[in-house]
Amino acid sequence: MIRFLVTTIAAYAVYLLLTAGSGSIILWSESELIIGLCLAIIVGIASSRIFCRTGSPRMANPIRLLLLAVYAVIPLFIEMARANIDVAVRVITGNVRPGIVRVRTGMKTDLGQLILANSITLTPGTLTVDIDDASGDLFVHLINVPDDIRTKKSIEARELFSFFNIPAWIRRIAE
Amino acid sequence: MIDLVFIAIVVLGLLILFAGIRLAIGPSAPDRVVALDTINTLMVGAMILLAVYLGQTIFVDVAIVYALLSFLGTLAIAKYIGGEL
Amino acid sequence: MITTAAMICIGIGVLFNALGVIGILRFPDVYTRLHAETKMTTFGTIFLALGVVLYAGGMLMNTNDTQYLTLAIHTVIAVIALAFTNATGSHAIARAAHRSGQLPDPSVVNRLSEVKRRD
Amino acid sequence: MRRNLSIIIVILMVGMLGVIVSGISFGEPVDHPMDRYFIENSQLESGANNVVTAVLFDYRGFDTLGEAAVLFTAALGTMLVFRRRREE
Amino acid sequence: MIEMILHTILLLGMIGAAILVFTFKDLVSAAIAFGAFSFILALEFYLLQAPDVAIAEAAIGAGLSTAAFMIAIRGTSRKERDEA
Amino acid sequence: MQMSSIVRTTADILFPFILIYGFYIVIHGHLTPGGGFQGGAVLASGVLLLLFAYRYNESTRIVKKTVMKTIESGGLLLFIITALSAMLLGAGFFFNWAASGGMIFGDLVAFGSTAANLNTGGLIPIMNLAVGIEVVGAISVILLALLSGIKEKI
Amino acid sequence: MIPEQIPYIAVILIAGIGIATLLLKKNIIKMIMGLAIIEGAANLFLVSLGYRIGGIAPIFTNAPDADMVLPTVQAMTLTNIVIGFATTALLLAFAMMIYRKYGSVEANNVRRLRE
Repeated sequence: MIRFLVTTIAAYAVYLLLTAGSGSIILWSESELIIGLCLAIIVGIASSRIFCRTGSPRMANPIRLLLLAVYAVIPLFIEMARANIDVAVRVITGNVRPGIVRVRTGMKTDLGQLILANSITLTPGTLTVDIDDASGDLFVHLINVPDDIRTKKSIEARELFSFFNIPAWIRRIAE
Repeated sequence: MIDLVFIAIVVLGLLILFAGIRLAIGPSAPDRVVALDTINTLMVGAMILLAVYLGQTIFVDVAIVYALLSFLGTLAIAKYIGGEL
Repeated sequence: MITTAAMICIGIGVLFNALGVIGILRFPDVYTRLHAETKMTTFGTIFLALGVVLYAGGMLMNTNDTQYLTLAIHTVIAVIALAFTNATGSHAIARAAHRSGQLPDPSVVNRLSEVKRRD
Repeated sequence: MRRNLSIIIVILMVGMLGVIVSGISFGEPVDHPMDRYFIENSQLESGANNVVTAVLFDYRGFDTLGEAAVLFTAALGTMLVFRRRREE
Repeated sequence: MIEMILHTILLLGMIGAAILVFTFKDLVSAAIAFGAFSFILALEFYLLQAPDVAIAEAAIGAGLSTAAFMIAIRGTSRKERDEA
Repeated sequence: MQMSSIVRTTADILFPFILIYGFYIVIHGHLTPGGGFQGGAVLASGVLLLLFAYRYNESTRIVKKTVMKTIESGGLLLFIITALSAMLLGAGFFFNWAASGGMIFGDLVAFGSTAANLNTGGLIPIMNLAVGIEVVGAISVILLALLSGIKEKI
Repeated sequence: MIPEQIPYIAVILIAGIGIATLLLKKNIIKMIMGLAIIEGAANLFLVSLGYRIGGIAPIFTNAPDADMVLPTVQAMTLTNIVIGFATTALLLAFAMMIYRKYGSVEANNVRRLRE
């Protein structure tokens, strides 16, 4: 039941975002509100088992969603800008020393691993290649491997980022 | 303003052609998928700008369809190349 | 004023897109090309969308027409979907390339090949 | 021999297409009264802002019905090709 | 009239992608080139003021057709044999 | 023999949003670019995303071929019934009797450039919905049949 | 300097490439790809027949003030795309069946086996 409610509310929110500005009840017209609710209920019936596979309503907490939005705008964007300038310099000069290293994450949920992997892919000169299903370790392709990392067996996820402690943010959001 | 937007769109079109060079010469299949992904991303940007240039705001819906569904082709090809289909 | 800011954003976006395309033409192997593709074109498209959102905001303040609100919201949704699917798609390509036996060509360390292949 | 024949056929077909197409000018369509009627009356008669949808589902509904039948038949045919044999 | 520049660029890209479909011996590469062909065709439809057709081409031609080709190649063989 | 857990989680999260966007395209077919065919194709892409992200045995437990065939037949039946409903009122096949009638989807439209009003169009939104359901069923059946051709020995 | 009729020239060239793929290649999957290319060329030809320079899309929602392009060809093209996908999938199913029967999708081998 709680899974159905969460899925329906998420779908309804997206529908309202798509049709904003259509009428006079705040921003929406009457028929949009009614038909959107019907469609959201259909989507909730069809996909509630898939959207909330684990069954815990942890991500429905509005504070976590707000934190996710803040995380996407400030730390992720700044790290992205730094990584882009770094890669831009490498595109022009052309010196790369790539390699694949093993990164311990310590994430316990699938969602946390997803956000961390996508952040790693989008940010500092790194790219998630594979994931070890048993231990949850990520294999990360670095575009420039420093000397002190090369000899180590595996490194912590924190060492990949420069300005912010991204894994702590994600642990706060998703766990 | 609008003329400058048109120049940006033309530059994006030329970039699509340049990405096609990698599609043609890429030594292996994964290289070609990378070129296809680049073309998709550039095309979403070109579509958003074209909606402004043509003055019709409802055209942006097409860009959302692109951004969601180009993932599907990439996933299918990646699943085949990885030997998992 | 706001139009100038929008044009500057669009210019930055086109510049980053161009660098990304040069990157996929110049880099030596699949993984480094994926670096250029994923990061730079996604970042460039975010800036293009930022320019369009600024333009739509300016037009919304001038004319008070709700179609520009629709333009801004749909652009933001398109860019969020693009960033999300692009990151996951490039991970899928990299994994497939590694499973098909293509090793990173100039490489100083490779911890993944040392792991015994399961399945 | 056969290959040369194929190439000759390709060249002939491309030439025929070229002859057909060379009389049409791009950007100035033939002004048919049917299209003008659709554009002028679709909003009043069918209440739809999108003229393409009005043509598909109102003025030319039989075409859409045939198209749906073709799609149904294709799905049925694909299912029948890969059906599981009972006797083996 | 200035849009003719954009038309020219996109149509050149389409012809190039079609030639690539013709020349590739590897069927997976040919399917990738066919996906690129469909994508550029959809952008051309968008430019010709037909957004309905552009959505249909993007969803069906580029997404679903590529998937169907990949499944069919998996069900048959990958390499195209050289005709003797 | 399945994609990594990152891809699977992405498919799980993306699936309801693709569905709601497909329904948005279907139901706004008479106002914005879109309609039954395009929206049905988007919905079918969502189903295909699930089929690709999981192993074949798991995904066929979620998406069953008989269910999809039922959905497809129901969509075609709804389309024909909607078209036949005009004949009950004495008009021709496919006559749009509900347009501008004041009932459901029956608001009057002004001529020329207007803002979007969902409550117009008469029978067209219902037909859009019917065709969308039919297209998603048909494409899912086709792709499931193709997938079963490479997974099972006949 | 750019010829006026460049979409039509492109349609001719693309259709020619498609016909050449259909006639010269022996692999059945490649031939189906050629058929799909011809279909794309036909769609492009239909849509560009209805284009009017300076026209706008035939949708009245928030439309600027100008002439409209012709709507009927777009509706027919829409039908054609969906039917094209259905026939392509059916042909691919037949190709997979042929491979299972004969062990090859080359047209030469299949023909020799039949005789």
